[in-house]
Amino acid sequence: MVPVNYYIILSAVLFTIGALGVLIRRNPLIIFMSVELMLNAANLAFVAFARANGDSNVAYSGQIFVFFVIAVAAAEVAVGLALIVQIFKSRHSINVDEMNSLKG
Amino acid sequence: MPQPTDFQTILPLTVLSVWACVLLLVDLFIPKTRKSITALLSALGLALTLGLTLAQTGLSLTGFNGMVVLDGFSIFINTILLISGLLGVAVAYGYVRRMGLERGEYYTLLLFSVAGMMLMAQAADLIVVFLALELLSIPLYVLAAFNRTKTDSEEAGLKYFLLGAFSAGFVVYGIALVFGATSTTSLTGIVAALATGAGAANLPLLAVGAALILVGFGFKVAAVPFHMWTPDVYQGAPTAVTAFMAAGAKIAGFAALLRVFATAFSSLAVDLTNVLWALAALTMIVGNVIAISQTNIKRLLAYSSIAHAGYILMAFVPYGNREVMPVSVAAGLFYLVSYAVTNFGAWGVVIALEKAEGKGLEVADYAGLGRKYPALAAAMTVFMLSLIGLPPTLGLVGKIYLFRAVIDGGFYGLAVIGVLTSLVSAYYYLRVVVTMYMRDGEPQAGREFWLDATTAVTALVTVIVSLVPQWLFALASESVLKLF
Amino acid sequence: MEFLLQPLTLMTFFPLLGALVVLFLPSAQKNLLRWTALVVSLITFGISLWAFFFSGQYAASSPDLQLVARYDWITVAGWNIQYYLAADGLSILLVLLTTFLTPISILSTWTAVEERVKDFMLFFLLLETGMLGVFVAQDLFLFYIFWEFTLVPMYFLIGIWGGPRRIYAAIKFFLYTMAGSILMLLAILYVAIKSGTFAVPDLVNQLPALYASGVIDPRTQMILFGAFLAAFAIKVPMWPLHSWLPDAHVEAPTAGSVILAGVLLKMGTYGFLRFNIPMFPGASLQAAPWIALFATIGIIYGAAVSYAQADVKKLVAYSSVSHLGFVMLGLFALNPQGIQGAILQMINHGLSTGALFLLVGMIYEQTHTRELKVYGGLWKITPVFGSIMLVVALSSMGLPGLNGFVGEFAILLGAFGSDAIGSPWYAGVSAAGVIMAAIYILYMFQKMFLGPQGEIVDEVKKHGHGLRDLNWREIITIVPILVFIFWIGLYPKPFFDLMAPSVNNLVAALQTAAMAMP
Amino acid sequence: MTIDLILFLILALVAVATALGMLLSRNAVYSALFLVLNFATVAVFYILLAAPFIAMVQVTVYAGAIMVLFLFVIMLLGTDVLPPGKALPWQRPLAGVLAFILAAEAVYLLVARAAPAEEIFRPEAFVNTMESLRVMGRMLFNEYLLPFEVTSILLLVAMIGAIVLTLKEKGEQN
Amino acid sequence: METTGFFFLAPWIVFFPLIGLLINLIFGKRLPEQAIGWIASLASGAAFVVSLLLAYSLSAAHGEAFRWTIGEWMHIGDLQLDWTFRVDTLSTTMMLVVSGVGTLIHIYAIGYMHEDVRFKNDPGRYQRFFVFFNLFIVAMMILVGGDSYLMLFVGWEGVGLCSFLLIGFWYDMDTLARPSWANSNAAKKAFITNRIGDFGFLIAGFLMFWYLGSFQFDHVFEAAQHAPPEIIIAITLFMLVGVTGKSAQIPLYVWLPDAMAGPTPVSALIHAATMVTAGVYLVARSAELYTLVPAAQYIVAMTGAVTALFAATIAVGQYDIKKVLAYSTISQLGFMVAAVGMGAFVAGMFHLVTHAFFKALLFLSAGSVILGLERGHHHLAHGHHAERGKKKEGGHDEAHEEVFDPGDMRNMGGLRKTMPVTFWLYMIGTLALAGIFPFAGFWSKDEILLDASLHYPTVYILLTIAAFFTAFYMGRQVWMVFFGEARHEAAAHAEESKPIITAPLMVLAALSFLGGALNLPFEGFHNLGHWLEHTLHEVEALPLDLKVAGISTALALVAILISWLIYGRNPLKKGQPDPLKKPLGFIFTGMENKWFVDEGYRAVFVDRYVDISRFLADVIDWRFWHDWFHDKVLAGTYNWLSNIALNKYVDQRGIDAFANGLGDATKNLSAALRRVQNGFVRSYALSVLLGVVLILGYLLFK
Repeated sequence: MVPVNYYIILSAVLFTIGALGVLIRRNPLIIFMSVELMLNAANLAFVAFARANGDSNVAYSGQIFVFFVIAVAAAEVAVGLALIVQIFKSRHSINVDEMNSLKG
Repeated sequence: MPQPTDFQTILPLTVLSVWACVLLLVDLFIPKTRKSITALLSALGLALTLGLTLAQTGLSLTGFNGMVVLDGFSIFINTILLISGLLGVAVAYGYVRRMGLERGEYYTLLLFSVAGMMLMAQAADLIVVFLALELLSIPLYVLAAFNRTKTDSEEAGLKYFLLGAFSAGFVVYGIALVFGATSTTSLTGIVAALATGAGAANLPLLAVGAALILVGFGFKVAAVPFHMWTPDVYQGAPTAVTAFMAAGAKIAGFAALLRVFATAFSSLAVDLTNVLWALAALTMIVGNVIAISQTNIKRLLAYSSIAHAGYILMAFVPYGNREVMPVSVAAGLFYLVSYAVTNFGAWGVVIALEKAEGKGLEVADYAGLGRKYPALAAAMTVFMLSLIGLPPTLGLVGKIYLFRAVIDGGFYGLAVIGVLTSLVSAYYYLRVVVTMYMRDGEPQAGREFWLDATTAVTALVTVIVSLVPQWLFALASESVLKLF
Repeated sequence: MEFLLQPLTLMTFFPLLGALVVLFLPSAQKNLLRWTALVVSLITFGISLWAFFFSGQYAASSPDLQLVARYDWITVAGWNIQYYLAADGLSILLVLLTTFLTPISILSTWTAVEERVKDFMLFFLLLETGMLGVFVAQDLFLFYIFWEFTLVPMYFLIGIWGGPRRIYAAIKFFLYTMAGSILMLLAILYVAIKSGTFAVPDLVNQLPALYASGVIDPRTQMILFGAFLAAFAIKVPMWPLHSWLPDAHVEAPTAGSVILAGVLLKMGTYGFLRFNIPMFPGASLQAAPWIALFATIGIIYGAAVSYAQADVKKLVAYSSVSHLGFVMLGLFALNPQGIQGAILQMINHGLSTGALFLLVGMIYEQTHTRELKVYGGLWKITPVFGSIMLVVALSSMGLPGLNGFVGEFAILLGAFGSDAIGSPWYAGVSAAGVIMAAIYILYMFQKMFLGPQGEIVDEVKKHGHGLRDLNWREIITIVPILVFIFWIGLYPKPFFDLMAPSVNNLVAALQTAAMAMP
Repeated sequence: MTIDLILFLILALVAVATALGMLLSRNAVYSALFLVLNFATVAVFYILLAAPFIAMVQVTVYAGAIMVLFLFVIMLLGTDVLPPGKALPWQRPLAGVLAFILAAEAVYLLVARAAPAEEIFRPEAFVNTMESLRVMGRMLFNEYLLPFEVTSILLLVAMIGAIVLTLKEKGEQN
Repeated sequence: METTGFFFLAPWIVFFPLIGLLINLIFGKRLPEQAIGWIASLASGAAFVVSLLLAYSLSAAHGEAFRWTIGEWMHIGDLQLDWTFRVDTLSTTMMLVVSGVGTLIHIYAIGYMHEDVRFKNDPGRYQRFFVFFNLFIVAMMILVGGDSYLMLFVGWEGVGLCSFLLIGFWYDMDTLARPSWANSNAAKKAFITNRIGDFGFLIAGFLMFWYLGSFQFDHVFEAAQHAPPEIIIAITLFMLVGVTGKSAQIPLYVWLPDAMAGPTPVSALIHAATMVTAGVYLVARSAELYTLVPAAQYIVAMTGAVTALFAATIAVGQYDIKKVLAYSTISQLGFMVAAVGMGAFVAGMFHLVTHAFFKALLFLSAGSVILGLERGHHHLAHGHHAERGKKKEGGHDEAHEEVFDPGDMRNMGGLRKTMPVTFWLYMIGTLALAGIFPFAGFWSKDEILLDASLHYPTVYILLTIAAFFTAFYMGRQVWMVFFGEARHEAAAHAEESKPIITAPLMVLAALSFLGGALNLPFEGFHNLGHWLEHTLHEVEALPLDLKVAGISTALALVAILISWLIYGRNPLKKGQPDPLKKPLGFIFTGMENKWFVDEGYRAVFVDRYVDISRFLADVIDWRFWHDWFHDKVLAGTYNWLSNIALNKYVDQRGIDAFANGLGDATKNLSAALRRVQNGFVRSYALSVLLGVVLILGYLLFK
């Protein structure tokens, strides 16, 4: 019997790693992956919480939420990748550190 | 199965979305040179929706098993949103052509974004809130990057997107925690859970979850320290988009913030009030202070919009206090409206002066405006005064309402910060006026009917409504009272 | 319609109407614009005279607020903001001063302002509306709006038509005044929340109850008093908050200086009279010695500093610091002599200093310099100018028989025996300010008009015909002021009669408050 | 120390390891692959948590579609390795510290402050049966009809966006 | 009250001169000189007639004081002030003196100014002179005619103004008609010094109002009876400050000698006969207050006595004919003040009147002398031409000829022959002043000495010595001016003045001779005493005391003798230093230089005040408060929040102020603040995370 907390803690750790990735990587693709990791961690937490509760409806609603999150993630990916590709086309680099013409 | 009332609840929303989809198809058959037709059609759609929304006045429904609600509040917000949408189209109308971005999708995306905002205002379930958030954001990401020939625009798009996604991650995790604490995501459900004490054990969990959701909203309304995307995006994005974004996203963000916190998390007030306090204070200070150093008008207005987010946040600080709450939130809404109007006007002037190659965006480029285009300069002066909060403008009335609410709630410190920062703000707004009237120069303004109309109307509204603000405030407060 | 016909409404908003007319006149027609503005301001003056003396609706003998125009304006969610105009003995003279000085100032710009005449007149008329509003508004909210509103036109007047450092001066003026008023806003709101009304008379009636019941404890009262003080003290300006004044005065165009010195500064002192003292009597009584102290310092300091100025306008500007020190001293003597003297002194300062700025402006128009050292011996060349200047200067240094003396004497007399101030020393020291006034005024007069001929005379000769004496327009501009200088000096009765009832009322109220205090 | 627990710990270890791998590997391709692994592990957790449908979606949509898309783009742009950048020297340490604090806070929250129901009891009812799928399907089209529709619009919008951003218009060169 | 008599005319003592003033002011430009002069004189003469009528009606009313209100002035609370004229024996006496002597001097001035303006080459100012002159009469009449201390104060300051205007009449030159600030400085000095006195007067007034409840004479005196004495002392002493200012007593006398910069008629009327006696009048008027407090009286008396002696010593060392008279005036005023201080009000007033006669006579004669020399000098000037041109420049051309000072006694000598009339008139004045029997001065001075000898021995001794000096310096002056032979061609060619000038002098001479008859120290001859008794009660009429009279007369004669030995027997040669210089040495240097009091005042007060105000203005107010605190600290704070770019929106000077405000530290801060918004998306994310961490931290560990 694994306590739910363990799952939540795990998800928290994953979430943190994802956040860290956003902060320290310079490749927008990897930053983006890190975001996906964060969402993923959230999903894990959701399912765990859903499971923790006996009521099946609750359980299902949790899972459905996860479903939506994944859909949204997909949508984001579509836009995000398009954006990145476009940028690469125009400046032949996607290093976010080189995108700081707007500042101050 | 869903009932007709369910659809009635989101009738305007549905109409708008459908209209957008249809427009998407229609646009394919509109020749490239005649895109203004698309613009007019989209405006028509918005107008129609606005009509429907107003027609719904007085209704109070919930639909889709409490996923969405229709109440005075949402109607009030939706009205503002739709008007912002219309103004957004108006300012874009000539601009996109001048800048060579005239493409049908522009308007479609704008419509979808408005739809997302409206949904946000009506959402009564965290799932819907999240989806609405994305629905309004994704089009904005795209619109921000809409000027593909300009690297600035792309950069703005990417920054906005990455950070948006990042903050969305927090929102989702926050929702997860809330779900964990209360086993539900519907606002009413949360309240019920708290009432029964079922999830009482997990108040900390709930608090943290709420905080994370707050981060998401804070990001949307550009509250310090989640604001940093704002200046870059506002500067990089096409100005017409910025104008729309600055108004619409803020309104929607605050609407959701209000509904979620006032209804679901009011029991957390003890903890969150202080957080909000700090956010508001920080936002006012940082926004105004950094604005001083700006020489680019778009960045300047960006920081000013951050600062104003701070002022509006002030209204939410006492959200736990049932006596003060209605008035203070009403004040907040009032200020939101006054800000939206002023904001559109100011951006309208900026658009008028912006030239194709992105010139005319430095404050210095405004020199001599007072001589060359007195009307334009006068309008800009009105907006600046309103942003400072001086008579005879909406800004003053709004500020006074706000400060009264804050004092009423007993947050004197915050009030003092507010007034002092608005004193600081006077400095950089005045610089614009100084440049316009007291420096010589040869500014070039592109004039087109819809733009001028926007500027003129907003200026007039700013002045006239400030003399008879009562009805507006009445509307705001009624709409708030509907919340509880 | 009946709303618009109330005397005060009409008077206050008539200049605004004029501004609208000006707005639609062609900016090329400079004289047309000038005449329009002049006529509008004259009609406004007429309206004010009619309202107070001939409409039969104003009884000077009554201490109450009269010519009331009162309508609910914003009443929602516990708000009770009213459109509430009225006048009484405390404000009538200042209103008249405003309507009186505005045409004069406009007349003074006839040749001085040549560029952007339209904007100038526009702002000037707007300014008049703002000022009048400040003096007749009886609702704190309305008052605040007018108060802040006056900032904007003045800011433009300084910033566009001012001297070389105009922008610096304009921004400084703006920020300083706003800094004070914005704190006042908080206090206004607090008071309004606690008492549920913005109407000043109601507040004056209700607040004592709140003080008595401890809803507003003495400390809070003092803080509120302080917040209002911040706004008014900066405007007055009281030492040491005067730093914006020399800049504003030196850079402002003549008409601007006249209105600034003549009316805008009075808005501060009037604020004390209308709000601080009646609304916070307890705090006023406690603060009186301190304010008296600062006023005294201001009197001495201003007088000393202005003596060391090389720039005429600056000299006059600092003299204002000294004069308004007298006004403050009189106000917070909190006895009839002090307060009536103070009110009269407000008028006197408006006339004398206004006239001084007018005259300086007239000579500046010819010489384009304000450096004292280049002047000298002008009395020989411009006898009329010199003589008028002499009279004005004497009135400003308080020579008996001229207006300045009546005010200063009453003030010092009141302050000397004031229970609130509690010590004759303040008045005693301030009386020394009379000596110092003589020193700097005579210094100015000597350096400009006496002594051997200054180099400026030949300087002017070089460019075209030399210095000329005042022309008719200028004389017409200045003579009305002279009339009042003598009138008030010799027969101030009518003026005292106008203010006496209200002042006595106020003093009576203060006494009851003093009773109430532990 | 039960079997489940051991299993959980191992899987958790794998998940964290793969996550870190994604985070630390210099090559974007490796990162992507690590992430795929991570998603897979998480999918296993879903199964353990009696959410077979989600697990399935996770594998197909996430690990499958999305990550493949990522890999495509990486390959397409050939930006698998970025040159080492020297900007923001203080970013990494600062980020590390913050992340650590965040994790610490989370753990503290979950362990010390808020403890959800201790054990997961085993509801025999709906473990990995077709039933659960049916139920969820029904729910999706009743209670969750609106979100579902919204999602569809969302995807539509995303699609439009992608097109708008990338589609080269006639006469536009870059 | 019964309206018999001419009391209703009271206001006209002011209105007549006022009318004259207005006429001259408005139409003066178009009127011929003579007309202007005569209008002014008539105006003043009319005032004199009114004064006579008032005096007549007063005697008819047995000296019953009469008050005539013409209007309300200040009514605030208990403060009730009206424009009320008071006609009583004291005020009428003053009115008569003022308008009488005033009229004579007006007439004299008609001739004098006619020439003066031509020598100074600015005929345009003729009109201005008489306007001011009438204005002075107006003010002086208000002063003596007022029924309350405050109305008195109005006149008090008014005459101060006139003295300012008239001292500075030749405001663009110095006494030698060279372009300079000298005259205007003298005028300013006079006004400011007087203001210092007025300050005392004001304070006295405040005390009076708050402790005695009024300014009206009768009420004040009434209330004073039962008021705490220390208050009365305070009031009287503060009043004394005013007196020292107006009546040129120590320590505020310094303005009077400089006041000689004004035209001679001015010196005669304002700075000898009338205005400077206002202080004496004030004390006499306040008799009832002073008599209540002997201590104060003593101080007043001593002030007067010391001044009398001190000024007399200085007079000995002067060379300018008018300066001598000026110090003599101060000295004589000392006598009067001492008298009224001792409570010998009648004696004081008596001396005031006689002094008005003979001192006016002396000054006017001196003026005639000066004119004489001017004329002489003028002739020479025509000898060597270009003089006119020089005059145009204000007679300023050393290259051509040393500047000629017509007032310097060292340029005179032997005028007895060239200006006989003036000489005789001057002699009469001198004898009167020296107090030689039976001239007016003898009687009045004697009465003062008598009172002093009875009550205040110290005062008596001081005054007697002063009397001795008086005789001496007058003797010295006469010998130097009229005897010996001319020490300058101008003196040799001096011409007698016209009748228009000499005629008034003769009248004054007659008065100086007979003036004593006003109040002879014999039973039944105390006319003035009885007259004034109606107003100042308990007047003691003393009989002649031969001892006192003898001593003083003897001393006077001795003094004149000594002066003859020194100056008369072997007259001064051209360029020869004063014979007293050798024997007296540094003492005489002191006398010559007025005991360096002016220098002392300048060093101690004037310069300090200038320094202080400069310091306050430049250092404190501008550099510290304006530039440093406001521009650098306040504005600078704005700047480290913003950056330098901002400054292009602030004007140039602003930039400096602002930029300097940015120390290096603040510059770095500014930079740091900007670096935060660095455009790196990752650091933006960082700030988001930071926010999250902080909020969570607060929620968890609060």
